[in-house]
Amino acid sequence: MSKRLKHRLRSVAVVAALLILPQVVQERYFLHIVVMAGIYTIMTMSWNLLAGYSGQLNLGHAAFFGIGAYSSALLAMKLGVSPWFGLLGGGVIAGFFGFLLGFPALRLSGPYLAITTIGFAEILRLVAVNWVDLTRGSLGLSGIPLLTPIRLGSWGMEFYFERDYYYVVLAAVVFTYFCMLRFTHSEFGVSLQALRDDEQGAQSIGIHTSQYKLAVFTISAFFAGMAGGLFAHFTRLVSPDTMSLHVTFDTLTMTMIGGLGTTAGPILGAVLLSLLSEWLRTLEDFFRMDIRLVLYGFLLILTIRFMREGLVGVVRALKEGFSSYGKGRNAGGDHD
Amino acid sequence: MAKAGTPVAIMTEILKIENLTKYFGGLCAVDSVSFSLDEKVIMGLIGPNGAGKTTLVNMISGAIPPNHGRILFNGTDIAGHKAHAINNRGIARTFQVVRIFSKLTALENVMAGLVDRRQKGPWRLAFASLVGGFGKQSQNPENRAAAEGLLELVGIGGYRDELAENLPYALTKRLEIARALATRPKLLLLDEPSSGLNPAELVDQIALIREINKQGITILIIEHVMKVIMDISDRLVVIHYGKKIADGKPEAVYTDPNVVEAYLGGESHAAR
Amino acid sequence: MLRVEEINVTYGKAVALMDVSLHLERGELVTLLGSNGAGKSTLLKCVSGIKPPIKGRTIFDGEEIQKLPSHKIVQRGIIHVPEGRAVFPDLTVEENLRMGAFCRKDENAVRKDMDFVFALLPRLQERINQSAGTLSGGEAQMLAIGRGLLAEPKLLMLDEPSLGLAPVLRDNIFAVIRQIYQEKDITILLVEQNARWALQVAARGYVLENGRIRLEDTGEKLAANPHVQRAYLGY
Amino acid sequence: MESLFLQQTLNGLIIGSIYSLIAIGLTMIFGVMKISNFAHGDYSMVGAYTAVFLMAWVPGWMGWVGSIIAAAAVVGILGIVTERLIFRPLIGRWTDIDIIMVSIGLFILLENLAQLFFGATPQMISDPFKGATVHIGGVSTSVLRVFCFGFSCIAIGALQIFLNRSKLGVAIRATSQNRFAAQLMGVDINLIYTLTFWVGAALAGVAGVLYGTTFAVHPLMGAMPTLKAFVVTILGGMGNIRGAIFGGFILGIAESLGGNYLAMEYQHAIGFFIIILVLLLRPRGLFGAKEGT
Repeated sequence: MSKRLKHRLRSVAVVAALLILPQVVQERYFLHIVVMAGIYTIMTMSWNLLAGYSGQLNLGHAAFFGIGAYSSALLAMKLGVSPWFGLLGGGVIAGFFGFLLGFPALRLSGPYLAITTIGFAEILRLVAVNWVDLTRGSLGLSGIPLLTPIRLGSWGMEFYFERDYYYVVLAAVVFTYFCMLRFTHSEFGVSLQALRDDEQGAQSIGIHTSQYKLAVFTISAFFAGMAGGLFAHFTRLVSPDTMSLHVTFDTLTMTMIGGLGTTAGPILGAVLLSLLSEWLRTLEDFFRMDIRLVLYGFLLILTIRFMREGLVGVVRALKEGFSSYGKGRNAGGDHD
Repeated sequence: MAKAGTPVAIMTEILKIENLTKYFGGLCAVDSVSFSLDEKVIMGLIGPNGAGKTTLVNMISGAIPPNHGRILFNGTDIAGHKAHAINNRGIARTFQVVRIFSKLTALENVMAGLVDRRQKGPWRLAFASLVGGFGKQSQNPENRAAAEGLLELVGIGGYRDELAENLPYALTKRLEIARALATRPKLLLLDEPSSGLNPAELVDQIALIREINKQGITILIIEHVMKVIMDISDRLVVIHYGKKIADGKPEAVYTDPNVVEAYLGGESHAAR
Repeated sequence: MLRVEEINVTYGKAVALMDVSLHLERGELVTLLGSNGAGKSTLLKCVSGIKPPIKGRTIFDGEEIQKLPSHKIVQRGIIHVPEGRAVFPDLTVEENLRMGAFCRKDENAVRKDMDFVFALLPRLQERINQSAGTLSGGEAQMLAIGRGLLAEPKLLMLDEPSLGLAPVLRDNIFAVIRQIYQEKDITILLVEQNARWALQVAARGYVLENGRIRLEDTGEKLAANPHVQRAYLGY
Repeated sequence: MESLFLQQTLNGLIIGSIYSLIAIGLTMIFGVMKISNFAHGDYSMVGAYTAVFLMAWVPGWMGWVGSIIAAAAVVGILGIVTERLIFRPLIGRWTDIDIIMVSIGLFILLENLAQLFFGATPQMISDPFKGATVHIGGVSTSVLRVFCFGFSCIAIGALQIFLNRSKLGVAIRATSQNRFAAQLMGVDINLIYTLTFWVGAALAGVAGVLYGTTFAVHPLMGAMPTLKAFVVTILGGMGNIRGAIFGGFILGIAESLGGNYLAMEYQHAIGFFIIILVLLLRPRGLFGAKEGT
């Protein structure tokens, strides 16, 4: 019981620290980066559910991000839907596309699935470039409305500054984290991992693997779409680049370096790499070049070569080294 | 699930195979095999390497569809049904080369089998995981206790929190049996449960199979280790080149000239 | 000629071979019996360098070879004809045979051996330009054996040459093996599920069970051994 | 109208020959080592930059031909280095995800290293034939393109001869069909790995010069050839070299005609449309290889 209490206390401490962060650091540029890191965290967590827990190598994740961003923006701009519902709408529409992309996954795996998903994202990106009436082509949509103010009696909140978005994104990250935790630590999650580890074995114990694949594609896409919606209303500019291969590659690099198939890995990866790359940007004058992505590639290779479970695996190994009492797994953010 | 025919005698037929046939390319791996299996019996399926035994089990469990023939399980034809659907009807299996979930713990492997999949699809499970109370769903007390019980039954209770990939080979075979049992089967198909086990482990394995049978589960077992098969089978079916060549009590089958011929070889069939 | 000394081989955690020792003298035909999964194929893979042992030695012509890569072992004349007719399906019959002679330089000697193989297995000559994937099971097995012969083996290891073949074809293969043994200066290690035939043709035999050598004797005595008679029903 | 059709078909053939050249290496590497290398197009990028630098020294057609040879050499070495340092250590423990991820890591690395060293501005390889064109029966094309086509066909033909006639070539094919059996024939498998990467990368390097002469050279140019090569490879069946040759021409012509008659904007997506359709109908590609051995 005391262990549980300790755990709770730690969680409360982390949440409290996150809540007062914008009050302590008020620099807008820094907060901008933190908000973007939060948006990426949702991307990495959702990709991790798909690739890490159910073994479906989706290399078109940026498509869901872009669909969410465009949908949310267009719902607000063309139909005047409140951005708050737009976020949800973006997620739902992305989820629908995720469901569609799930179908090829029923028959394909490995490189075949990887290329099909890339193709899916590329086709959608070209649609976004060419459907000028709707998307304004490669210029992108600009002037996307801000999130509308919330009023509850006398208390109210408006969304002008990074600080305000920080809280929205924080809430979204916590919500996503909570959902992912629940998904992965339930009968649902065990079934997904079963199908990842051995599809035939999973079918032999009655798991309808096709339905699970469709479900997990849909769910994962929903969250990625929501991240896209947040991105749209935060940056107020959505271009076809949101669907480019590089968004997917950033997402997967962060996840892999943090630790694929772990709860804490995607968060760790997204936050650390976002901060790291900003720090590197400040060093750009010193190096006279942008070595950020070079480092990404290098780290990704090193991760797969030397630390299969990413930073989470390293932390876990260190912990076990200290206590020399390992339960075998479940490190990071797992609750017991 | 319709009950088969009318329950005349004490023995009811749980599985009936009729003219089951499977081709791979031009090769006829299983050639019009028929047999039936009564409830609560242990039936051995033997035959030389490459005779088509695993193919037969693969068809019964739905891993591959047959080309011809019927598979009646409790009176329903399940030939060509998908593997998961067949499992939901009450047939579980193990594999010649173990197919455990390597990144899950032993306990989680079994719990994956315990989920009541007849009632709950992925959407329902996903939704339930979100709205359920705090704490881990996968560790709800009832399921957990049942899973622990199954691990105890197969004798690996001490390894419940170990990742399946870290288990010694002999124990992964047992884990697979526990996982199959978790789906509450009426018929259990065991594909070479003793391969790669040493003599001591073999004895334990026989005891385990008997124990499972005592709980009222019908067993169809493919086995190469003769000691095991002669010890535990109530009945033997022998397959050779995809055809059934003998069927009956182990002692009778054992001395059947056809069977001796198939195994020891010598003069070719053509000569006989 | 070949001496295997107390080798252990594992696949991950599963132990496939435990302290296995055996030996073959020059010109002998020795058979290896054992049930499915007893470790026969693993033993051959171990000798041919595909799956090196974690412990123990294999000595060929007086030299330790267990640490050599497979291509070096092939160059010394140990040729392993794998089970399941592992031919190259998209290469022609001729290309398959030429692959057998991959390590050889002397083109004339290869020609001669090619002729020997065609004389032995005329079906292959008929299908010389056909791709191996279109051959029947028996023909593919013939091709695998012929390909092995082209490597100029001193020691030929045959893994289940009759596996999955119909009786007539099986007898055919047996006749071919007998002929090779009689006509070539060759040592053969034969893994065969047809125990009766294998024990007839072999001077000596080993019985491998659960990764250990259980029995070792002359072919005749093994054939008369009650354990062998009993156990190899379940073979 | 008919001449337009011919014109587009010709353009398709020319670009298709370059696609084939890139895809052959990718499919060979997949066949022999089961590696899906997402950095394959970057070999072309490096090849193209080799030409940019060499032709700054030696302009004209001598520089161009020299670049093609130099690209084969430089990129061949790069291929060997990446195989040794990045891919080989993963042998024995790789999963599809590992391989794809590590090659994506290599892709990101090479792309951005190029950006560092060569700058982001696109560069041109100057046309060694100074824009000369040829006309054949109502169809016209640049001399440059004719030479590109010629070089591709020569390279593809040379490779075919190597794979069909030489001992090592046959060994490469044998290894990709059954690695275990090839080892038992005395094939040094590590040598074959190195050789395959060397040849595959060198071909991509040569293709890079041709591709870069036709389009522009910039650090991010590798992504497109990678994707095209994957489309071609899947069309032809992964590991199937002859399939890759046909696949390249099919894709080139389909893009050229489809771009003209259907929708120019979606020209680069045509390949994806095709493979999504193909994969849904035949999960192993048009000339699909049988399940692995």
